[in-house]
Amino acid sequence: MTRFRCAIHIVPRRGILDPQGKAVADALHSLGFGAVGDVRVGRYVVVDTDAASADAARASVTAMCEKLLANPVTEDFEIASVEQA
Amino acid sequence: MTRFRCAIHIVPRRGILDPQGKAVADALHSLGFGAVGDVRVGRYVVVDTDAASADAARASVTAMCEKLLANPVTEDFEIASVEQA
Amino acid sequence: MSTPTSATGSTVVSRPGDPVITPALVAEHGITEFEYERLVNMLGRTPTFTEIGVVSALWSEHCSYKHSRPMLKTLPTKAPWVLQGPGENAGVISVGDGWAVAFKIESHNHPSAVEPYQGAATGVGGILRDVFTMGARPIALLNSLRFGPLTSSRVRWLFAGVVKGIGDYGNCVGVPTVGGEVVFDPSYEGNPLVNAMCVGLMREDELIRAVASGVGNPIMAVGARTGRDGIHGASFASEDLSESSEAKRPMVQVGDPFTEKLLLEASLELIRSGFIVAIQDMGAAGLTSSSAEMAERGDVGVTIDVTKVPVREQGMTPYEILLSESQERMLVVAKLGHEDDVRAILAKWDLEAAVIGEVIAEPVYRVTEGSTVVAEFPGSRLVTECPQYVLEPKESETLKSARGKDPLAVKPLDEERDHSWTLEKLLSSPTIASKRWVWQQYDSTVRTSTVRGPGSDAAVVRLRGTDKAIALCIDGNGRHVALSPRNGGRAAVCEAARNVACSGARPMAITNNLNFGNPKKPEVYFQLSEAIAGMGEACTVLETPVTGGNVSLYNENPQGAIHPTPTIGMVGLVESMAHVTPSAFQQVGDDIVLLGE
Amino acid sequence: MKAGIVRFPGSNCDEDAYHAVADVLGQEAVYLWHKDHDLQGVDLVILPGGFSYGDYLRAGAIARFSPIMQEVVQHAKRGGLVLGICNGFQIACEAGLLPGALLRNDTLRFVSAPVSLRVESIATAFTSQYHLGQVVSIPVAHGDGRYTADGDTLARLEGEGHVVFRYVTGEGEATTSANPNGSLRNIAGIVSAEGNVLGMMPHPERALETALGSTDGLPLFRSILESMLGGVPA
Ligand SMILES: Nc1ncnc2c1ncn2[C@@H]1O[C@H](COP(=O)(O)OP(=O)(O)O)[C@@H](O)[C@H]1O
Repeated sequence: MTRFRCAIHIVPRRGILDPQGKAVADALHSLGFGAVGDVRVGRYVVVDTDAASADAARASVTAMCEKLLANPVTEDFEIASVEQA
Repeated sequence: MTRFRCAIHIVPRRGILDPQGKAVADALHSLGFGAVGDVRVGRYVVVDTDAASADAARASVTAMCEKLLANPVTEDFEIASVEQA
Repeated sequence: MSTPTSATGSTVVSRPGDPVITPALVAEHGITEFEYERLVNMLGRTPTFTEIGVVSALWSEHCSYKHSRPMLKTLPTKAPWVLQGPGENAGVISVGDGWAVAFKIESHNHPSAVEPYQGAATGVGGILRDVFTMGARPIALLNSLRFGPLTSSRVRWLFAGVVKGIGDYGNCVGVPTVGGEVVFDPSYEGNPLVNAMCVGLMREDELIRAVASGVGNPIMAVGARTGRDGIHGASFASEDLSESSEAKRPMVQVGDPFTEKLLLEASLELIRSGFIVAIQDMGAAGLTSSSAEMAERGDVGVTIDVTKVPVREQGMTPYEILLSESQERMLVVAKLGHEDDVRAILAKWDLEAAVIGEVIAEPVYRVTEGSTVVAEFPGSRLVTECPQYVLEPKESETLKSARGKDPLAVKPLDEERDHSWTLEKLLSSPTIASKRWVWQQYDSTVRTSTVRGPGSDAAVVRLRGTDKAIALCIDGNGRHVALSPRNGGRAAVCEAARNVACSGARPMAITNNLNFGNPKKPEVYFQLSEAIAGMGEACTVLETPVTGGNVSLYNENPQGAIHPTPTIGMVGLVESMAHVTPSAFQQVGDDIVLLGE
Repeated sequence: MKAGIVRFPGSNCDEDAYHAVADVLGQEAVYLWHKDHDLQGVDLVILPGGFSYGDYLRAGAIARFSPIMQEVVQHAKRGGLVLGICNGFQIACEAGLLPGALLRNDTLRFVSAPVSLRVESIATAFTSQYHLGQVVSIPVAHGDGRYTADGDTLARLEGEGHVVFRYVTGEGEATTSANPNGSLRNIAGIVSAEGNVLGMMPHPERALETALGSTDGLPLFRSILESMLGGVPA
């Protein structure tokens, strides 16, 4: 078994209001970052897990996302990276 | 000017209590993901911004993190990617 | 490695890697030369680094009240209904029929200035623990806040963060925030004040005190694990805020209200189980102060092995473990033989409990790392021998002359002739304007007992199962105290009493938080002694004894000190629900009467 | 009637729900421990408000996996009544007992206030004692109450009369300013397709006694009683 560090992005699904993203964009504008367009705010989850291989770790983390980490009604997830820890 | 999509990871600083990460780790264990070790939960922010170059976009997003996006007392941030949008 | 022999007999070992004790290191710990000498005399040898840490915490202003205790002793503290006065985690009064109310106020000014959200949240967490460690179930929270003018973006950040921190913590634990006050004034710009008050309800016979007893009884650490958070919070709270406090900022404490809620339920269950003899919050200066204070109150010795303390991080030193201010932890003295019963109750609530030491007959306070003694003090002298200072008060000439001025000599503005202009100006001042933006973020109705919540003179919370209720309020007026400390001190108590009385209650007792500047300055010392005297006078006349409180000094920065701000938290008893009186106009056609002079 | 109130770690309106059933309604109430599998033969399951598991990750996300929830889901499948209040509504959605999800309030702030609700359906076991279109005052206290569902789900909820409560002004209009959290179509409460599971963000158990300012929650509990007794609503 090897320990893998898996990084996950969970983002509000397109079309769903993201008040946090909007608030951040507004705040950036008023701080003088006028070139900022859209901002989206999601979750970044880092899971350390033991697995036989990187593929096995990825499969296991995908299952975690489907079961618990992401809400299928409102969120999309993506496994950003799987690296040996 | 080109539009860049910049992805940012913001995580609770090491050593700082991360009650959310702990709750998720406990939940994953009881769901049968026994191989899970540490879990950290942070934020994933995607900022679209206009800039002259990727480097300029990165510099600007770094400034946003320092000024607003990350809490300097409790969080660390990392610019995960800067890509032409 | 040195091996000095202690006055208490053991060989106390300085750990490899510990810094050498130098005058600079001692000073950095906020220990004066005079205090250091006293310490060396007490020990009969040079202290170890670990011991310096312990003393810096216990002899800090925050834990020792070294500049205020002589004055606090003058306050009235007794009445037939007072079951527990100052000196415990919280004061307790009887409200009849076997019911008692525990209450206490606490400040988190310095932490909130650095990290408003977590600073305020952990302040609420601490005051909740002070109340439920008495055996009472928290039933209400209040808070008193002071900020600089909202025109500053930093102030707005502090204000929003503090309010959210208070709300998120109390809301999650499920204790309604029923009242409070917010004042904006330039004197608080660099030093915001965040005072939180908690009120709890219990049966009189469930009262438990934090007094260690029973030689051989195990000492247990309960709740969250210990990390490197907030090391030196207590001494940090006892110095002026400066640029360098940013740099030397202790690793900030993060609150976990979810764990707090579990700890609350587990602690009340433990207290009712009969398996423990004492319980205390590991608050400021964490394990050190909780264990030393419990031992001192019980007049027994304790020994603690830091390697038994459940930690969150690897490689923590005894110094770090002793001084950590990780939140949501308790120290428990269990009855010998009931360790597993204690563990079972904690496990039911998904929490941990570990035996970390024991009550001993030998009158020493001893800390070991495995079998090596790393700190040892002659028992209660560690607490009782903290020096106390009585200084020479002197009123500031500026304030004295300000008081002499005739307010009527100030020329009115032209606009003031238009009363509606004046009224609009007054009503739109943030200090006077509605605080709905604040209290809408606080769950004020959970526990279905809030009869009058935010928006009334005093909050009224019914005591379910009886026809009674309690009225609660928190009041203070820094500008008044600045101009006339004694009168201001009296007035704060009187205002609280009026608010409570108007709600249909008889004022019963107060808790108070003394927020002042640096007491070593004669002008500040003057304000402190006068304000306390004024408070005492009012409490005596109104028969509302002081059952506890908290002192927050050194609220200063290079721009100066805050207004001297005692805040009074008052509890009143409504004998019958029929007495509850609203503070709003009720009906068209009702007469309006002005009472008083 | 026998009601079971589930206690999750972090539940904090469990005692209020118990008080409502036992002391105000005078019915039998029991607590159901999250680690148990025993529903103790209750007729009604109440998923109370609070912050189960700290609401960490997402409100209700972790609680839905509690052992007791398996039994609650079975109970609902058998047609048993389930009332999810606030956090209980969030848990019911996460567990799939109700469609949609509850997201962070659009103001990004917790909101604690009395709100006006319009009763949109009285053809449920929970609302038979109200009048259709009645405007009632019941407190809300939540940070994550923005009801969201996809277009099809919304259309079905509306079309089949499963929207039970809507945030409105005192005059009964479903305006944006009357909406405390940005819920789609001002939705405050919905029932399942079978009508036996009600989820709502406002707290009816906090509106049962005059001393607390409103008794508008009483008809809700009386409706439940009525349906248990098999009576036809008057
Ligand atoms: N920080 C606060 N927390 C809770 N309630 C508050 C807070 N600040 C003000 N309130 C409530 O708002 C109401 C008005 O407060 P305030 O404007 O200070 O007026 P006053 O002290 O003159 O009654 C009071 O009922 C008080 O309980």
